[in-house]
Amino acid sequence: MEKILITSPEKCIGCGTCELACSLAHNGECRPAIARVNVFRFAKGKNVPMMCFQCEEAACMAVCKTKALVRDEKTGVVNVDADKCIGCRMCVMACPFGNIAFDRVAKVAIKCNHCDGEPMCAEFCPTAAIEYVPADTATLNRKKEFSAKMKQALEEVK
Amino acid sequence: MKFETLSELRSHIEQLSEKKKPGKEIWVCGGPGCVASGSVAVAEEFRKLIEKRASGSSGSFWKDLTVLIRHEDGHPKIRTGLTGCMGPCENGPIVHVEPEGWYYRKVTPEDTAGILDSLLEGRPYKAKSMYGSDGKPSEDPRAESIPFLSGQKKMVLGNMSSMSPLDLGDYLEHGGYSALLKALETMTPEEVCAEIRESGLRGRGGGGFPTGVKWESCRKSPSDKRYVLVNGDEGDPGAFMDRALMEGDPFSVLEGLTIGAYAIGASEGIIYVRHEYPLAVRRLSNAIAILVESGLLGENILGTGFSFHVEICKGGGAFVCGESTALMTSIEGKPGVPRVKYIRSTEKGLWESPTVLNNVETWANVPLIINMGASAFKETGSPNNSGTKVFALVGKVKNTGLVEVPMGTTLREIIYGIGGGVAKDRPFKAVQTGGPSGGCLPGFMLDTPVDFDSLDKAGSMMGSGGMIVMDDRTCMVDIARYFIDFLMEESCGKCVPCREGLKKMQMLLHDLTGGRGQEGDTERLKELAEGIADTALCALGQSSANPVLSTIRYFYEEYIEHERDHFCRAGVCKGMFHVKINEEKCRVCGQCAKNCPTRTIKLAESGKYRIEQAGCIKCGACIDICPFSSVGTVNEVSEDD
Amino acid sequence: MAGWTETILRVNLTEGTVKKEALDMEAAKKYLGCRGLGVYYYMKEVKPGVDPFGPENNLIFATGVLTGTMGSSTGRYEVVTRSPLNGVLAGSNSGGYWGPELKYAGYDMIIFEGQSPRPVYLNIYNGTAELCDASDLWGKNVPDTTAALLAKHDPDAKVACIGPAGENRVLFANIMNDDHRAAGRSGVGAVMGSKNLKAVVVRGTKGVKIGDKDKFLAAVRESRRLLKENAVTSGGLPAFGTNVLVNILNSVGSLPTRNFNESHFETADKVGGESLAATRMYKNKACAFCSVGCGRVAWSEGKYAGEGEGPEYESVWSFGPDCGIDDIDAVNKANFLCNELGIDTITMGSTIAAAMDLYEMGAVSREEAGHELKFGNADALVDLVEATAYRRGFGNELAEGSFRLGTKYGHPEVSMTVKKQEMPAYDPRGIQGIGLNYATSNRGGCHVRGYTISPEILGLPEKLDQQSIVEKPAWVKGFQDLTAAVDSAGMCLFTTFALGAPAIANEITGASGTEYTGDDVATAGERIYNLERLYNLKVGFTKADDTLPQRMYNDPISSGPMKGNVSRVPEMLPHYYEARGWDENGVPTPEKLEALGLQEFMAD
Amino acid sequence: MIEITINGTPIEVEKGTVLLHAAKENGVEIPTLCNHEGLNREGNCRLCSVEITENGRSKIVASCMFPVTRSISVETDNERVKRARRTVLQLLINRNPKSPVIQQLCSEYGVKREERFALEPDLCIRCGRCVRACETNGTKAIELVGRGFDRHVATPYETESDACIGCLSCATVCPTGKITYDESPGKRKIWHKEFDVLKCARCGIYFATKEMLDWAGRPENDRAYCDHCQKYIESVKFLTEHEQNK
Repeated sequence: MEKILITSPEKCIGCGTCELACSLAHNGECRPAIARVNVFRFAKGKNVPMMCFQCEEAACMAVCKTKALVRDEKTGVVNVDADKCIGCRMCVMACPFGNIAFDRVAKVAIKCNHCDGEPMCAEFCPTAAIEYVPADTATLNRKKEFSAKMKQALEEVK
Repeated sequence: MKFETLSELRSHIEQLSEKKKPGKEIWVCGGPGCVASGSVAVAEEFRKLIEKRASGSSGSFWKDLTVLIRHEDGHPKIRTGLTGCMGPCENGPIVHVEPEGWYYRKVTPEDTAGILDSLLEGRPYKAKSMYGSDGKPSEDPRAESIPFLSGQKKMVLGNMSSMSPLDLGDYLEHGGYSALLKALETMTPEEVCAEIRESGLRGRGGGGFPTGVKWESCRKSPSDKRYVLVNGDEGDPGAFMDRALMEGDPFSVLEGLTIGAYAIGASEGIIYVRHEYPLAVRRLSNAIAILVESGLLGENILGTGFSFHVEICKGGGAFVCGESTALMTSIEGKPGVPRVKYIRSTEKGLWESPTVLNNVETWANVPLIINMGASAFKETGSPNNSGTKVFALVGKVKNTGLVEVPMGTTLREIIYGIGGGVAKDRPFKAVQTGGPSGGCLPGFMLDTPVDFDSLDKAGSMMGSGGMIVMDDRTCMVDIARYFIDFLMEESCGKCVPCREGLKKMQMLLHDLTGGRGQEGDTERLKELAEGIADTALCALGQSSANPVLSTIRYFYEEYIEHERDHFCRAGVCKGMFHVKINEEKCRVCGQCAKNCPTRTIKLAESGKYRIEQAGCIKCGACIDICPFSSVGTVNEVSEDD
Repeated sequence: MAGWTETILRVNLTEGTVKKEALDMEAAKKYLGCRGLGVYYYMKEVKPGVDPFGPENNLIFATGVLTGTMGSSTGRYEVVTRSPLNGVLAGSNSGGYWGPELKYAGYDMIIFEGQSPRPVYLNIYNGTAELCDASDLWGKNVPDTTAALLAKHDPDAKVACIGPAGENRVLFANIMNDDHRAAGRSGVGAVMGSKNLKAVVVRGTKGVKIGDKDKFLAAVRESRRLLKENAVTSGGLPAFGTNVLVNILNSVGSLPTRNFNESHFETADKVGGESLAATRMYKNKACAFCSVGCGRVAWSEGKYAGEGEGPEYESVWSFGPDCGIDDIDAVNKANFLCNELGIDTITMGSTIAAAMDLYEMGAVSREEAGHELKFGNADALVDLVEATAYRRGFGNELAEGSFRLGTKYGHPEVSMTVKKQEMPAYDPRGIQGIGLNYATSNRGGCHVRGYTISPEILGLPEKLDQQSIVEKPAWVKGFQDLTAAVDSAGMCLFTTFALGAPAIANEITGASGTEYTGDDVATAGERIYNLERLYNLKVGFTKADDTLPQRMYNDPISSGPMKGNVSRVPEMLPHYYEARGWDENGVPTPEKLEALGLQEFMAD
Repeated sequence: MIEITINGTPIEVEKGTVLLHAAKENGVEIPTLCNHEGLNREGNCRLCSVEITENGRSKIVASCMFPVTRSISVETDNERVKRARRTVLQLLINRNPKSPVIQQLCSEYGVKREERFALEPDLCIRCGRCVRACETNGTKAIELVGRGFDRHVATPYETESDACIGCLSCATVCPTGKITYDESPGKRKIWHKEFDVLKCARCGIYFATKEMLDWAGRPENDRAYCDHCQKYIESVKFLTEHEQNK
């Protein structure tokens, strides 16, 4: 069954371990600035972990001319084929959520890929604020709610 | 007139063949060589003359002098006009008289009245007869007794000396479009392909790939759209075979192309012509317009449902555009740069569609084959190399010009038979075939039959038909340098081996010919050339090493002399030789002294001529002028020289 | 070596210069970072006994090998300088996010030298580091300073700064980072203030290289498992914070109350962690990369309304039981104020408690104090915190700490200090081991340099009798050494509830790619501890200073479970020296120093 | 599937797979400079040359271009192949001595720059990756101009091109580091053209040219933030929504 990453901001204590787990998994170093997941910390102890929604209609994919962004139909994840990325950064320009970035050193677009099925952020999250769960109706709805809100908010801005 | 149906065309052709040829025909060669030597003025003079003598006529005269001048009112009927290239360019302007078959050389307007009179009187005009086998104006000016012409077998060029390239009627009179008629009426496309395959026709552009196989594979490639292309991007220096065909017999090329389109199922054809051939473009455009008007091109040709359109694409004249993939990219509107070709064009060619690209001469062979049948066609030529090949015979040969010979004719037969031997009877040194990326073959290879396989084996290639004869005053290292310089200019620069490799070869060759050769340079050059041959992207790049490899192969000693001794025996490379008179051979004729621009050749105490080395500028005039070959090059001269 | 950026920044405030230097990798390997590395660099570069407020005193911000890595609770850095409060070589450790950010900017350490002629702050953005004018920030409290700097620079930057207390050289002013985390003790903020250095802003987008990813991940997984399985690190601390200890310590009769006059506070529960969590807490919060999340995001209400983080157990204790106050809002408020103004809560509360003691005995008048400074006066507490930061009125006396206060008013015995620094929230009469730790701690009264509460009260890793003294010297030494190593590596001390030296060694090995065993880690800790001791000896501390306030020996606990007990430090001290391999005067023997690789620091 | 052998090991590959990929999938690395998986393949550098044998006849082919359609045997590292690569590298190092990637390859293949044939040092190897990247991106601001030895990458008329959006993909895909650009706060200069680089309204980094955002179709009113800060803004929006829903 397809699995998804869902976040529960109310559980997040803002430790940022997910950022390091992410950068360590993908880049072999501890570097929040290159993590695909980020935690934003606010007053009154509110924290929001953010990562790619693997949008159904992904703006990044749509704008990629080299097919470097490809959806894995089995997992639903939009993967970056680093070999195909030419560094035009159009995906970065296109993503309305800021969930894809460009690694200037590796010269490649970077985004969450669920660590190929073993997402380190979820594994190391001490409070289960990030969970990797089967995409059943309930979790999908939660995810949709989350991203729908985002989209809605975004629409308002536009 | 417009032919609406097959039967209309058939009956027209049948009518023509029943009709007797009317009267006399005076054809003036309109090939570029002859035009350059004044053939247009000759043709003009003939026209005026006939006009004057014809009673009260005006006829219709085309303003363009390159068109046929026809006058049918007078008696006897005399037609005159300009044709395509007749071949013996060296001797132009050439005039050819039918039905007698007489050929005249170096005709001037002053000769026209004489020729016309002699024709009416039924005798040859001997003053301008072509040379016979004895090298003197022939008593009998018929082609058969003129070695240059009799040694040839004109099949593709067959009609060119006796018809106007502008007139479809002329072409039809000479059997034109009977092949298309035959194909459309009696053959399926598959049968056409099979016939071509059976004929053994191989690509005349140089590759020698079996044309029929190419067609069949294209036909089999699934696609809605297929293309037939004509490669008219003739770029080899000194080659003009295709130009001659396009200018002189455009209808045959178009008929062949139309048959090809029918055979492979193409509805579009493109003729790619370099823009340096404006006349070819004009002739082809004219022909296409006429054919469209006549219903032989366009929608639903002759009511068969077969539609075919032809366009002309003018190339920028880059040598590399003759390479098939580069040609296609160029047609697509991109810079003419080759593509890697592991998938054949017959599967993915122009615009990614199956495409057959054949050279001009190949297309012109097609109607012949369909007309005569594969087995008859195969009777000409040698095994696996059927038919004829047209060559541009140039260089240090007595008779230069356009020649067509059966495949398998030896180099010797061409150079000594048709060409009359090395100019000024100097020693033969090499013949270069295949254009810039061909190779140079030495004297002992003169009996090599000229066909695809033999030339390949000898380390040269057929190419599109260039043939350059060289004598002992040709430095083979310098020749390699010349060709590499040419290729260096013409390399598209896409792949590393060709772009950078030619540069390095050039540096090496310039060092060798500039007296800066170093030990091992010949080996270095050979290794590099082999590397380039292995790794370059396109056929052009891969063969760019050929001039170097074949000269090293057959003239190794000369390379070593350049490398080790800084000596050029041919006396070409500046500062790499001294000139010396062999006193034993000297007959004291004084020619050398007379022609020496610096007056440094003096009669010595020995009674023979001697060159004062201090004043010699090594211009080589004495070498060339000495009738006894007593002046030659040496590497070193002693004090007393 | 992986784990390190191998670069340090040296800032000369007198000259206004900033330059990069290579990190001494031999030292880094030997001293692990933070506290150890800072101490090493300080001792190599600064002669003993300089004026803490003079330009010759260096102020070092150091990170450790694990800081900023995915090791356990690795958000730590240490400030090392000579303490103005008591003259020791101070090391003050803090969490939050600032330390890792410094490493991400590409630096392991910053050394500030000299004294700036005018207020400045250091702004670091990866490779760029520059001193900027801070005159408009001077006088601002911590949140205002931080907000102003983040508005001016990258909002994702991290800020460490001083508040008015540091500017005014309050002897126990701290350095605050990320608004709420403190390098709290020993008055390091006052040193920063004396240098006219208001803040250090850091933004880093680089990373920390990991030597052996697989090994490291294996070690981290194992550590996280241990932390998860541990009741303190996965239960008590996340739920109630350090404040979980109020009721525990009270129940074991060792919660110092009313300036150590008592050891049991009747209404302690009102200010305990459970009450805080139930009534005044938004949420718990973690420092960088910490799975524990002991931080509190809390508020206070009524006339003491406020918002902020904490309070920690020590702060609750110092403002609550130690001052005889059970008003959670007052306690919270005092704590928030300390964070905003940049004051160490332990010394602050304890100094006010001493003042109350003085007041109660009549040594300080109402006029002098400006308040009816009885135990339990919450208004006075809150007012005096602010007065201290600005050295206003009686606050100016309080700003010198309880030792100087007591001395000034003729009653040095009211100062509950060791080496002039206030003891924290565990009564050494009730818990013997912690007393020995206080007495021997290199920075004076301090619990976090050898937290024997873990075995003595919490039973981790095993339960010790809190009154027994037999095994305590060895435990104190062990805890002090391990703590030195943990502090130095850049981990949080709280991980040691669950992790021992081998687990820590495994993390360091994975991160650095260099093999460390548990023994290596312990030895490094011991080396660091001895080096600090050497400094203190050089500046004149002696065996006589390894002691507790006389009240601990002379006044038995008056009530509660530990009633009648006094501290037995004098009995334990010789055994402690022995366990440390020191001579009878508490001086490390040459053999010991040689064994620890400290020859270069042997006495001249 | 077609069975071929690579260096003697039989493997099965899907028909049409180019040799370079077939080799890579089977753990055989072949060096290449001009190949980029995201771009059309052109086979310009010839470094990926391998030897194929079919019906007893051998030839060198560019593995990046050669599709497997028949059963063949392939040698990726024999003497002839090495010689071919050395030929290519020798020519490259003579002209491109300062490129680290060329230096690296040359040292692997034992090739040294020949002083006698040394050409004016140039980092560009005319592999055309930049041009293909630009073309793929649809911008077509640069092209390979000039023939033969003079072939080089340039904008039309060697002046600033309207088509260039300053996305830097040309520089990104350049294997030798030839393509550089100047970047100063708020400005980017590449291919004779100077761009204004937009500043993130939150963190202040300069993150993209207006032209890049235009090209990607980013709405005009949604361009204030860099990707990271956009993420932050989204989290703020989430919180705001969350509060309101409460």
